[in-house]
Amino acid sequence: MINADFIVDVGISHYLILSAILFSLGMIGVLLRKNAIVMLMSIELMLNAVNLSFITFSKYNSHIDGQIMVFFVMTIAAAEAAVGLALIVSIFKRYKEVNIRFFEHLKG
Amino acid sequence: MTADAFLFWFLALITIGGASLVILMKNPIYSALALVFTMCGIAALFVTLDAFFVAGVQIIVYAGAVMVLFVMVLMLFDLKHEVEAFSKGRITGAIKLATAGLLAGLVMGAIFYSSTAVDTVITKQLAAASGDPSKQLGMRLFTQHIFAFEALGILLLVVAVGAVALARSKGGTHHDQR
Amino acid sequence: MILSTLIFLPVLFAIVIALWPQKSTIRPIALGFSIAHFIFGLTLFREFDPNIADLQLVEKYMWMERFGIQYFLGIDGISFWLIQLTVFLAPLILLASWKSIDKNIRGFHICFFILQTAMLGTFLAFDAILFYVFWELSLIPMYFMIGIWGGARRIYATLKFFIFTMAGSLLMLVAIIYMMFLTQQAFGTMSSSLLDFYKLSIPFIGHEFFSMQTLLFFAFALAFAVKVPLFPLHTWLPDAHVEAPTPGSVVLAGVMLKMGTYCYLRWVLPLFPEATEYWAWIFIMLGVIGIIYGALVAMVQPDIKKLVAYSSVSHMGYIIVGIFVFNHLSLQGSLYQMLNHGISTGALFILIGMLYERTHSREIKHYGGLASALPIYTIFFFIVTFSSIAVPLTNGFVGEFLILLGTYKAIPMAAIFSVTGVVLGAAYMLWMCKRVFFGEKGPLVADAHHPLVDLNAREIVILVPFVIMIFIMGLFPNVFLKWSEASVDYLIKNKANYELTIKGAK
Amino acid sequence: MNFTANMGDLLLITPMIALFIASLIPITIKVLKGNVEQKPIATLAQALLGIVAAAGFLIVFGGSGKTAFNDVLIFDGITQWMGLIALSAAAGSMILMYENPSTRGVQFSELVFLSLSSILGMMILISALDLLMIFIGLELMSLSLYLMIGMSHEQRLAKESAFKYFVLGSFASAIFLYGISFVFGSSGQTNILKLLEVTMNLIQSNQMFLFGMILIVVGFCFKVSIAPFHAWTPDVYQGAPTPHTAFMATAVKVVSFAAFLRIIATRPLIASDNLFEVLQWLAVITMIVGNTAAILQNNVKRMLAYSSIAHSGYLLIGVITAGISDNGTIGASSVIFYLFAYSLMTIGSFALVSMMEKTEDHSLEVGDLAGFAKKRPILALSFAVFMFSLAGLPPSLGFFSKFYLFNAAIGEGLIWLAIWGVLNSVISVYYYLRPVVMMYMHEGESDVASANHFATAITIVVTAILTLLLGVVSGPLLTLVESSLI
Amino acid sequence: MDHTAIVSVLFASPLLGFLINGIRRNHHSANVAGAIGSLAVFISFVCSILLWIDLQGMAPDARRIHVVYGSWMAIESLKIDFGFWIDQLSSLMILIITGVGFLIHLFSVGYMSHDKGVAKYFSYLNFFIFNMLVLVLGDSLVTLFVGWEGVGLASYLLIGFWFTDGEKAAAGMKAFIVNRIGDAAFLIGMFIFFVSFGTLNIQELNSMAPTIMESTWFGIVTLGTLFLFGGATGKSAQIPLYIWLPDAMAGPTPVSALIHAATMVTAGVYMIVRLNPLFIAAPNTMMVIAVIGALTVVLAASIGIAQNDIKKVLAYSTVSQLGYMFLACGVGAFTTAFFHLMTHAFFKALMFLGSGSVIHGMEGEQDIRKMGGLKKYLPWTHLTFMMGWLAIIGTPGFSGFFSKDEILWMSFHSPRGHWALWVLGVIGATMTAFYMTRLMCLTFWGKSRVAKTLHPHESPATMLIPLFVLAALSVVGGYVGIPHIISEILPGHPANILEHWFQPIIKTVPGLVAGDPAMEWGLMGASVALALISTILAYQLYVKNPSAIERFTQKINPIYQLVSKKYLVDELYFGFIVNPIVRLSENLWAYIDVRFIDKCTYWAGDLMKGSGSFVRSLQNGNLQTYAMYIGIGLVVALSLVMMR
Repeated sequence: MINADFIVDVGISHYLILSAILFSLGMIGVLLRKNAIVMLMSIELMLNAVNLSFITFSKYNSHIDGQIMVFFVMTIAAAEAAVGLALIVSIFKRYKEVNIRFFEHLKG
Repeated sequence: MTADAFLFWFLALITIGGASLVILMKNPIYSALALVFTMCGIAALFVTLDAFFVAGVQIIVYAGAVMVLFVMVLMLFDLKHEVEAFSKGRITGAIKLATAGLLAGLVMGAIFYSSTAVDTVITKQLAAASGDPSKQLGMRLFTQHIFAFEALGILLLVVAVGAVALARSKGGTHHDQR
Repeated sequence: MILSTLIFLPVLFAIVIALWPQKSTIRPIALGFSIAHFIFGLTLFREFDPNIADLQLVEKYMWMERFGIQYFLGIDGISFWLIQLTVFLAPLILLASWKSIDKNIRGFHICFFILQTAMLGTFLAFDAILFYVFWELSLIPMYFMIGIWGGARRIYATLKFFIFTMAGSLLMLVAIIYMMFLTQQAFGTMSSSLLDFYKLSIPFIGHEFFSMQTLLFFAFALAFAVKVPLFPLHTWLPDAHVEAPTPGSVVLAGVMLKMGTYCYLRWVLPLFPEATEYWAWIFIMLGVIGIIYGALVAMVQPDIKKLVAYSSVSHMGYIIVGIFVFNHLSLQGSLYQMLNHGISTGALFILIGMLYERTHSREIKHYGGLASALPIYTIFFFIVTFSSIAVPLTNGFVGEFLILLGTYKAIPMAAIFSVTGVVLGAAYMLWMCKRVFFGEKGPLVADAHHPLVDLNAREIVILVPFVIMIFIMGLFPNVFLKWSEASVDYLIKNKANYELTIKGAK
Repeated sequence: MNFTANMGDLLLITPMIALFIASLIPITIKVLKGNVEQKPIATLAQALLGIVAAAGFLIVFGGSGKTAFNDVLIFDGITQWMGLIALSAAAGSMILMYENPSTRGVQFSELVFLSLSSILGMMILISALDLLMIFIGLELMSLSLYLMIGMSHEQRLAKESAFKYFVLGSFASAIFLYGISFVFGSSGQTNILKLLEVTMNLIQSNQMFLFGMILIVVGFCFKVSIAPFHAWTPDVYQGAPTPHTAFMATAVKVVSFAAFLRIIATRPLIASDNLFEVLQWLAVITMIVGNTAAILQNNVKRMLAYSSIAHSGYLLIGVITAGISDNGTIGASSVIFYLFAYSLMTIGSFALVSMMEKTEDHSLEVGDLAGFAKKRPILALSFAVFMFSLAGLPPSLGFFSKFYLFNAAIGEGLIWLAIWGVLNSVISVYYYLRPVVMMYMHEGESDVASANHFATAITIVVTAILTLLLGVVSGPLLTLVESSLI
Repeated sequence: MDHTAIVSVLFASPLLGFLINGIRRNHHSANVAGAIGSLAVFISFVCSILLWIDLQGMAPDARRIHVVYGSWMAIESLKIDFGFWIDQLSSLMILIITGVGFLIHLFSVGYMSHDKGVAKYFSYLNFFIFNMLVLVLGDSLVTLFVGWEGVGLASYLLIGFWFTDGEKAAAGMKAFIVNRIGDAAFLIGMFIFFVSFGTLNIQELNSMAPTIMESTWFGIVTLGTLFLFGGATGKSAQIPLYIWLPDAMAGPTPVSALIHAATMVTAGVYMIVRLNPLFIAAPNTMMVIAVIGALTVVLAASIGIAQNDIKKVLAYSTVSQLGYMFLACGVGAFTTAFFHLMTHAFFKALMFLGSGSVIHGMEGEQDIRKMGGLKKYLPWTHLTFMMGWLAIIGTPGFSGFFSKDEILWMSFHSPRGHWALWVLGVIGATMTAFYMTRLMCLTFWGKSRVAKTLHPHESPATMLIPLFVLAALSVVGGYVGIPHIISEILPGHPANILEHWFQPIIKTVPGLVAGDPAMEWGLMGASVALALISTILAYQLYVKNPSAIERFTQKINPIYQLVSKKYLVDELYFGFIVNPIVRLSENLWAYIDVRFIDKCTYWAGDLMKGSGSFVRSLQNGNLQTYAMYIGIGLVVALSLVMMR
């Protein structure tokens, strides 16, 4: 699989695989990092991976809608980040802590 | 190796490296910085995909605004005492890694299996409409997607008002509001 | 409109009672209502024609057009007496509750009347969904009756009762829906009318369990088996009876158990003739086991009420055997036994309730020598006991005799095993009577501080109708059997493709 | 492609416009009054007025089957009915917000603004015909919700639940978006109508498209809390202020199911047998998870949360039915009806929970209900009606809605799902009866909170009466729903 | 008066007596209650006589009165009427019942005069008479069964009359339950006949009885009659169900006389005689009946030897005598069986009443070891009791002699008989003579062992009159059925009236031929001689030489103990049947109900709760775990869909 052609002929698959890897890395971040802020960053990472995938498809479909999607996604991602950070700030004020290990009062 | 290919591999390296650092760095500030790298890399990748406008927005919105917000908050908290970065549990950790890995694997599998189909899609499509992609984007945005655009505006309004309200709420940053 | 009125009058009563301003007059008002209801029920004797097997006094309106669900009521010989039983017991039950229910009287009467509606509806509904609604509705007031006015372990008992019976009947809902689609296939329009169900011919492959008719058969049969209750699904019954207040026990034993056996006759046998025939042995076997098992276990119960509860298992076993043997004698016997059981077990529960009101104990070992302390009570108790153990010239004998005779006709071994129930029945009842009424005075009876008071006028008024019915039904069974004769005859003769016609609709 | 916003389109979106305007009124007044709250009752009235107006517009203009704004929005039967259900549920929840200790008073205008924005998001979601619009609607609804929960006067659990909801919600959004990207990539479309034309081929031949669809489905499964994507539900429902829980359990669930239905009911998807098989198993697992976990709960809200998960399982049966039937109307109408019934019962139940919360951080345990029937017979009876109805006992609305759902499922041959459904109903009886047992069969001194809860009480009684009586006359209602879907 | 009216009065008067005494039981004096009760039975007696006279006036083949009050049950082919059938057999039977019944009522007036519940007592007795009449007159097996159970019920009530004594109540219960076992068999017998013959009417059954013999064991008639006989063993206290009768002596003594000696216990015999054509058609059944009868004779007689309670002795004697009746039935001598039934009714009622008089005089003492020499105190009782004694031991010329001798002869001579049956019968007769003499000796003769404080006194006239009447009947009652060979040597050759009377309705066993008179005389002589020897032996042992018997019992103590403890049959029954059933029931309850079925439901509940707590443990509050579930769900769903 890994051969010269694979390295030289960069095509849609490469971009998609890259985006998949980024998405998975983001997912790992969400799953494993304890710091709530880093978790938010990981989510941003996942959204970026999605953006990359959109742009790739947009390019190969020659369809501008992909870019429009990305435009929207970015905006919403920014909004999400704002909301998330606002929440984290208010939580930090209450708990003095952003380690999600301490947010386990609701369970069972 | 063509320049395109080289550029791709180089940027791929940066983004994957940056992303890895985001999730590996113990100090959240470093993570944030790594994320900035990743985002810039992705913006560059956008450029390789001829999406110049979006690439610009990516830099401005993400690497600029959003990351600044993150760093601001991090600075605000001034967290020093975080000793462990990762949640405990070997088994769950392994499962989590395996899950993410499997997901990536599945995506790759799907991509490989459907590469022919993707190719047909690509060939089938007409060449991009001539003209400035940014203009084209703008046209599309304000005709086809005008409603979405308006909705997005409302969303931003909501987030703005909401974030303020949250901050002023009980337990928020302004205790005096009680 | 007579049937609708019969069914929904109690709801009206319940509403009136809910809004009645004075708490003190609720009891007499409710009693008056129930007597009025009973008298209204008597009009059926005029309106109902016992000489034809048709469905009578039909009320049929489209309820939900989309699914062909109708508001469809009717009465025939099979349900006739059960209706009468239901309305007959009501005033007696309310009288019996006069002293034993001492909290939340309003709520109790509301529950009671809604229960009446549900039970009557179950007996009269001829539309599957309407039937199911009434069938399940009957659980709720009973649940409250046991749970609010019951004994110490009432919550356990009431939950057990509720979950057992509900678990049984839910598969029936699936089966009903499935049959509605079968009607759609067969007749083009969906319908949940029982008469349309009767017209279906559901494919049956004997040796395959997973054939359509067999599965539908079991889905229905299970629901009713829990209610009856058939061994081994009976364990809710003793608990429910022991914890239920007297009126609850009487309704439960008197009418609610009959819903199960009635529905076998109304829903299972005519709908799934082949499956019934093929699988009847299971039910006959379980019925026989129930007869013997119920009697044996009843024998060793330390609690009088539990003893009577297990005796119900035994008695209901006879009814099941009679139904699944499926010949004329046994079916008539089963119908008769349903009434008998309603009356004699109902009376037993009322009697036990009266005793409990006096001593607050149902432990057999606390008693002894009661006969000399409460002579009138003893006389009534013994008359009812003899009815329960089927001494000739009481009602119990006629039912058991007909069932056993019919059973012997079809399956001699089943009858021979069932007959042991006759012996064991005498054994557990008389042994209990011996320990409670005879011998040395037990601790509760001899208690000088609380001398026992014999029955008062109210209690005698409650019991006399039971005793009268016991003897009337024992001496003149023909009077009763006549009303169900045509329907049973028709059912037997047309068992392969049973269809009911509506009177006057030919 | 060439687009101009014409009057017709604007008429169609009048409900949204009404909501938007209504959402701005209280907050504007607050701003104009110099950051001073007007009387909460006025705020509530303005909000309810907006909702009523939206409902009115929806009745008048919606339901015609017309599309708007170049086919990104559609106003058909699903939109209309689901919209009405969501709006009424939201109105009910807002009445609760008005009187609940953790939401009333300070910042009520902001809360109303956010709620109405959330409802606006819902309106977009149910009428969206474009994956992008679905996403935006979803985000608008969710972001408002996160903020609403975060604003609760209760400081500990509400913040935690808001954060959990936020992180998991964003996580699911990312997955959802990823799915959209694949669908877009393999078909070149995001519009559902246009997707329909190509789906049949793609789903057979193109793994990527199927992949994308699964990711989208998973995104929805998260929103409607299908196991194993349900884990947020109990925590968030418990931690959030009760009115918000009611809001989430009813309105949010209704609109999420509406959008889910729209996606699934694009029949070509059945070309993938496996997808439907997986969905069926998800339904079964969800029912089991919801019901078994609910048995052990002592917190009423948490119990209701698990029960809500279980109901999602039942609803998924209906959604699957709609997906595989030749005309999806039977399944869809049964889902709509079920959602209607479920919303009614749930609003009522949460209203009672809300009434019994003495302070903002008081959480209601089942044991706290002991002896309630003696103190408040009518409220207790209403709650019992809700419980029996949720358990699916006739003659309540809950029974009939379950009947329609199972009827539809059996009609499409999904008998085994129906059997699972009824078996789970048995399990559910156990925990639904526990509060009833407590209220009626235990001695106790429980009572509603002393504060004035008039509006909430009215809500409870009205929903209880409707729950009890609507079932019996629900036949024509269902026919009406069904006829509007064709 | 037409027959319906007479029959109505016949039934109505004991029923009314029952109701009046029952309802007004607290408002009567003892004498009024006794008068009402006795009068009621007397009226019935008069009616019986009237009916009998009416029958006399009819042609011998048409002597039947059928009274139908209406239909009881009529379903499909099952048609049961409230119909009553009076013919030679039943008319005679009701004469015995009402006649002896009346005497016993009369006796009771005196005997029960001191009891509080005397009105209740008389109401029960009347209830019994009513049911007995139903039993006897019923024209179908079901009607017969009504009476059959009714008398059992009355017996239950009367045995447990003094219910404050737990043992007495237990005895009543035992009687009813043991009877119920028989009744269950009876029911099955009925079912068999109904299913094969389509009717339960006795006359129809008799007329349908096959003329050919059924030689198999599993023929319809054989099985049916065997089950009916099973019913009879319960009611008439035969092996294996005789155990209730000795306990039944717990009731008042007149009750023992009426129910447990004269009438109810003979119902089984009556039923077999009634259905004689059916039984004749089943030789195997008859063989079983004969064998069981003969065995019961010996077994009960042997137990009787070692009993010390005056009533127990009489009770075992009753069982033994009933055995004779069944022996007679079994060998096809139905007339003789009925003859013995009648004579037994007289002398056993007499002896029970006599014992009642003794107990009355001894103020409740029943142990014969504490009596002796009562002749002095109770002369009239002694005299009448002696008549009974002479009759039961078969003194020639007394009633018992005729009937018993006929049975023994038939058991030897009949084609269904066997010499072994005769031997058993004779052994029984010998033992009877022994224990009856022993009873006489210990009670009336010899030295007095009465406690010093006790002053035995003779009974009042109301009690003595019945004794006289019954004594007279015991003496002369046998002359209605004088055997042929005896009548030949008697002056005037009196005919066997009974045989003649029954001739139209009682069939004879096919193959019965006239016997050899010499043989008959020889056997008769042998049995009488043996009885005489044992009488003398008993007299010697118990009056002349009491120490010898003590030494003798010492020597064979284990056997003596065994016999005096009734061969431990009760213990065996309890040990091997009753207790195991009770234990089984307890285990069924404990294991099947509580530990299995309930446990299963709990398991189901626990399964639910277990899976619930599993789900709860998954819900650990950590949002990353939740995200992991989403990831896992996603991956699994993807894999399932993609990897097909």
